[in-house]
Amino acid sequence: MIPLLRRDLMLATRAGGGFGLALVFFLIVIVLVPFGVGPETDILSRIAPGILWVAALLAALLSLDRIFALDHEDGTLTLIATAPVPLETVAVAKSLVHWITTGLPLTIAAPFLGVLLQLDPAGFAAVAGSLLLGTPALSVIGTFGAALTVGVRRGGLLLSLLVLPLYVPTLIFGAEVARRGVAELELTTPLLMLAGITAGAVALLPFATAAVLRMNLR
Amino acid sequence: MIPLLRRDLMLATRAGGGFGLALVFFLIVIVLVPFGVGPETDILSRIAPGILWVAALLAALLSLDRIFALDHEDGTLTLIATAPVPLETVAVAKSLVHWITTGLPLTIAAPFLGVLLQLDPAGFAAVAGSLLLGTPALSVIGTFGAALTVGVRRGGLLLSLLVLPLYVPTLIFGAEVARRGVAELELTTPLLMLAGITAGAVALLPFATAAVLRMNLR
Amino acid sequence: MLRVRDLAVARGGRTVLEGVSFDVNPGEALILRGANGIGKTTLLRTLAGLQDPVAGDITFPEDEGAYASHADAVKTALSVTENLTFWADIYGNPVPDMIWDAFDIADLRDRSAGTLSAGQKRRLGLARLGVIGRKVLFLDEPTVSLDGFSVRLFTNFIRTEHLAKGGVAVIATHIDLGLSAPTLELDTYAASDRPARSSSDEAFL
Amino acid sequence: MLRVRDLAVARGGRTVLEGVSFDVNPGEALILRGANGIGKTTLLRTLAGLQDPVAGDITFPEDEGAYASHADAVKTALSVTENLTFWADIYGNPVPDMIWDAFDIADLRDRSAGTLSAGQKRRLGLARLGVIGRKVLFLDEPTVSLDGFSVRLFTNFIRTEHLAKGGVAVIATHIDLGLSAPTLELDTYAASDRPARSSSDEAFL
Amino acid sequence: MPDLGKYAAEVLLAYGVSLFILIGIVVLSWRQSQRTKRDLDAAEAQCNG
Amino acid sequence: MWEYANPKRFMGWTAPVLPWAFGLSAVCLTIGLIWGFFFTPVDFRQGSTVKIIYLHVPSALMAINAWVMMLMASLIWLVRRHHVSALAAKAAAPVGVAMTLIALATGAIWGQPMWGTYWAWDPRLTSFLILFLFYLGYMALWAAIEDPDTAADLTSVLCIVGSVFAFLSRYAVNFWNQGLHQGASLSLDKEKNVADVFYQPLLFAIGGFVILFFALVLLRTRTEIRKRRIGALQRREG
Ligand code: HEM
Ligand SMILES: Nc1ncnc2c1ncn2[C@@H]1O[C@H](COP(=O)(O)OP(=O)(O)OP(=O)(O)O)[C@@H](O)[C@H]1O
Ligand SMILES: Nc1ncnc2c1ncn2[C@@H]1O[C@H](COP(=O)(O)OP(=O)(O)OP(=O)(O)O)[C@@H](O)[C@H]1O
Ligand SMILES: [Mg+2]
Ligand SMILES: [Mg+2]
Repeated sequence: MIPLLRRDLMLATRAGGGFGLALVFFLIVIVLVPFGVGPETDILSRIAPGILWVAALLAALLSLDRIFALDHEDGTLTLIATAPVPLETVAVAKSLVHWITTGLPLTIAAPFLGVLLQLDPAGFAAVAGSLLLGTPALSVIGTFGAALTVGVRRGGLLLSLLVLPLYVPTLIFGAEVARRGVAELELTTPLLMLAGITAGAVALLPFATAAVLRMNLR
Repeated sequence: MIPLLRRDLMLATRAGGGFGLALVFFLIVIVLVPFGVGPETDILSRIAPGILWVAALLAALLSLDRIFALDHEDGTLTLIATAPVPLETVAVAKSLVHWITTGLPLTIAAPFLGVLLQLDPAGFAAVAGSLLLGTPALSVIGTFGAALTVGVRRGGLLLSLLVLPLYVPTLIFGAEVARRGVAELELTTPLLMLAGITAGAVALLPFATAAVLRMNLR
Repeated sequence: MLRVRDLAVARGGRTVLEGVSFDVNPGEALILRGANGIGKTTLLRTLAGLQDPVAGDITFPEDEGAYASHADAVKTALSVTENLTFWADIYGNPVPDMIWDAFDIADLRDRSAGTLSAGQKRRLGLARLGVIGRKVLFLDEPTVSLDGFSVRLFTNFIRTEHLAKGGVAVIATHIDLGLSAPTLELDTYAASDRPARSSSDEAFL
Repeated sequence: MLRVRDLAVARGGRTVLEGVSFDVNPGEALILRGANGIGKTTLLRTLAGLQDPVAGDITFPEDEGAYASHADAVKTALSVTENLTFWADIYGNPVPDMIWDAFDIADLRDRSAGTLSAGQKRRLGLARLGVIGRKVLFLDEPTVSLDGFSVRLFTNFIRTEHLAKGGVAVIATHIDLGLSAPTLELDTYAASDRPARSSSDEAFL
Repeated sequence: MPDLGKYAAEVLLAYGVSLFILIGIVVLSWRQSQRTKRDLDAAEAQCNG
Repeated sequence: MWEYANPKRFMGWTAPVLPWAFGLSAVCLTIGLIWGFFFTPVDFRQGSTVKIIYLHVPSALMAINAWVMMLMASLIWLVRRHHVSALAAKAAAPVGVAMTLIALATGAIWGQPMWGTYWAWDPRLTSFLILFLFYLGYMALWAAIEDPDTAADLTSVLCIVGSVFAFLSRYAVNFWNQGLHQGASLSLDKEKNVADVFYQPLLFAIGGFVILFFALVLLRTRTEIRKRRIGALQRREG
């Protein structure tokens, strides 16, 4: 697991790696939205938590196809599959790297970019907290989707379609937590649901991912 | 030009091609936004034109890197560069295919997806019209950005960063036309500006694209 | 060490080879030959366990197989050393010092793999075999793009570092490697146009 | 037809070959040989006009050059026929009928190029040369992955369809093509450690 | 020290941030310059030696 | 005149100029900022926040001027292929980014007491955000291309095309936010700030920023030339 993690992080931080990609995409969405919907502060601040969540989700979605595709194309994945590393470990390592390169930086950046969207400072903690809790689920679910489409040439489209519905519950509860946090409402229920989704996904999906990888590499 | 167009369209419509990609991504954004910002009709319908434009722009942005990258990787681009076709023609053909596979379907789909965002039916024409007028500029500018980064391994990130600020004027005027159309306000000025940007970009940028390609293939 | 009995392999839903049987003892190699498209790649992938055989048995010590494909599995964004270290780490071995000279990549250690010439990249890809320490190698056209000198380097490596230490190798190639090893002509095993015997198609036949 | 004088070529900012001069007359071929990494690919790319020479002259009839690289430029999503038709259209020629037999791809016409074996794909890549109708060919290891039979097919094509019709070809290869043509050993032209003469570095030296 | 009134924090913060960035870019440029100068000297010594 | 742009000549004449430039800019900045900070009165409406102007306006000016300088250097490179001008453009970008950041940061900090928010989509602020993105893209492109000449070519074209679009953006942003009732209290109040008491130290501060900018660009260009020379030497070594 450690060598895989180290290599993937190395690749991600090299030029052309995925590290900045998610962050830049996040920034792009946040900057573009006011140009689209107009500069009115009240509207912007009202949609801010939702837009932050949607942008984070899109950023995660877009970086999914490089989870396995590059290793598949250059033949590395078949070699890893025949190496003495269980595919479950590979799945966990890949999810973890995806989270470190997308979920984590997005969580850290969200409050700062929230300023651009006139997010109420009272909501900073709720937005960041909900992202911190929710993004691991996005990474794990996304890794599963990436494993499903690994054999498909340029499967980006299919991948997005497959993963989108799987993302909906996380998005709903995550955005709900963020919005309630901003409005300073009671948020125990959505918070628990969000934590539950993340815990369940992290605990179980790597096995499904490994199974699917095995089928695809056969 | 014709063979290039035909081949690229053929590739785009095959499995894994880019044809559905932009449309699906557009759909995804539109579907996710209500989950994020909440289901209140008034808010949704107020941000609908802007979100449609932002989503269209993101969909265009994301399909940019396949404009040249695939041909570059498998060696086709160098062979095309030595073939009896001016690179300006290649630039135009690539832009056109990008528009046919993204701008055009998005324009057609926008009113339908607008329904999901509670877009006022009075604004259908304005939204579709502004997209029809503006998306060619997005394709041409994007092709220029793709040509700039063609030599960069996995330049997706760089490409987005370069193209984003270039997209701003188109987005502002496009979304302005759409919003004014929905609000049934006077929209001549932004409409003219949008048309001007598109006309200027279509007329001039292919030369810059070809020049940049030449520098990159040297 | 490697025992194959009555193997049939399929690609794209079609059985391409059938009735393939052979043994390879420790310290021996086997050269696979056959026209383009006969099924060498398919056979090697099956042997390496990357796809299931249509029929027949393959036996070799567990966790001892390794495969090298047409693709090099070289990460262009990493340096030569980083590429090799990754595989060494995955297999829990150190990178043996002899590898740098064995594949003549000592001068390239710190070069980014993306700047290598075709043959240099191939040498790096092959060097992986010396790092992972597996006994049963399945090699698909390992010498593509290599010049005569590098081919001899490779043959030498296989002979002295692998076979001499009790390993076995099955090598598909179109050229003469200069390795004294038995040759298996696959043309004689080409599956005739009989129905594919893929177990899942059978239900519909 | 092709005249090269005192050519120096660079890759990655470093001059790799210098002082290369040769002539190739119509109907003749020239074989380039040299160790991996000596600069064959770089030289061919320079000849084909894909990069600027550091020094020296290259002359051949305008719009007559064509290059074939390590990469096949085969679109895996298109069928074999579609791949060839594209190049024919780009060059404004029809696809000649002889091409199917010349490269033994008649049976593969309707196959998607993504399902071809390594050698079949290479044959398809080479078939492009018969479609574009260029007189001056620069070929970089054209026979990689090809079996003996296919190599002969290719040599035959070059001899009877290309050279016999007054074309010329410069071919980098590591194997014996069976083509009676002069050979240029590039090892003797390797740039010594003298200053790189890249025009833009000069300002800083 | 002048009386900055109720906006003291903002003014001081603005000056602090700006001076930080200014000094930062100067120091960065200077350090880079020294480093490349050293590297160049080394490279030239290697060339001649 | 062009001969001064030969790398060797450039290294020659900039060496003695450099300490003077840094010294002069330090003097101007010290005078301007100390005068402005300690010895100007407090504005009756903006309070002491008006003192931010001595950082805000000069940095905003230089952020734009740096881009203009890069544009000219790019044109010179494309037309006359003077290596120094390409490298000067490369050297100016990080300085421009620093200036943009100062303008954005001081503006944002100023915005909190004046407008009650750190950020508003005011046209000027928005244009600066876009300018910032242009700088980032420009620098990223330089960093991504390995061959120095190709990088110079591509960034030059980007700078030119980008300038056109930056102009368009400026106009677009003005248009976009115009009819959208940005409260009057939010508009930048010009009349108040051009009073002499504020004006004179401001001039010194601006002068200091201008000279500092040039000093930094010279220093950084020298660094880039040295880097390029190291690369050339290494390639010669093989
Ligand atoms: C992030 C926020 C801000 C940015 C990016 C910004 C940017 C600029 C720019 C580009 C200029 C033009 C310089 C020139 O043309 O001379 C300027 C000038 C100025 N800004 Fe800001 N600004 C920001 C916030 C503010 C705030 C909050 C205030 C105070 C209420 C303010 C007050 C001024 C003043 C007084 C000038 C001088 C106007 C003149 O006389 O030319 N700015 N700013
Ligand atoms: N998806 C597919 N559908 C149909 N046939 C296929 C498919 N994929 C491969 N084939 C065919 O299967 C056969 C075996 O291919 P394989 O790659 O094993 O050949 P090979 O012996 O390795 O050839 P080469 O020497 O060219 O690499 C080939 O004839 C190939 O065309
Ligand atoms: N970006 C780079 N930086 C430094 N050196 C490079 C770079 N790219 C290529 N090289 C080197 O340039 C030399 C020439 O490479 P080239 O690809 O022309 O060799 P080749 O003769 O075609 O070799 P092969 O037979 O392996 O294909 C090689 O030694 C290669 O390592
Ligand atoms: Mg094969
Ligand atoms: Mg080569």
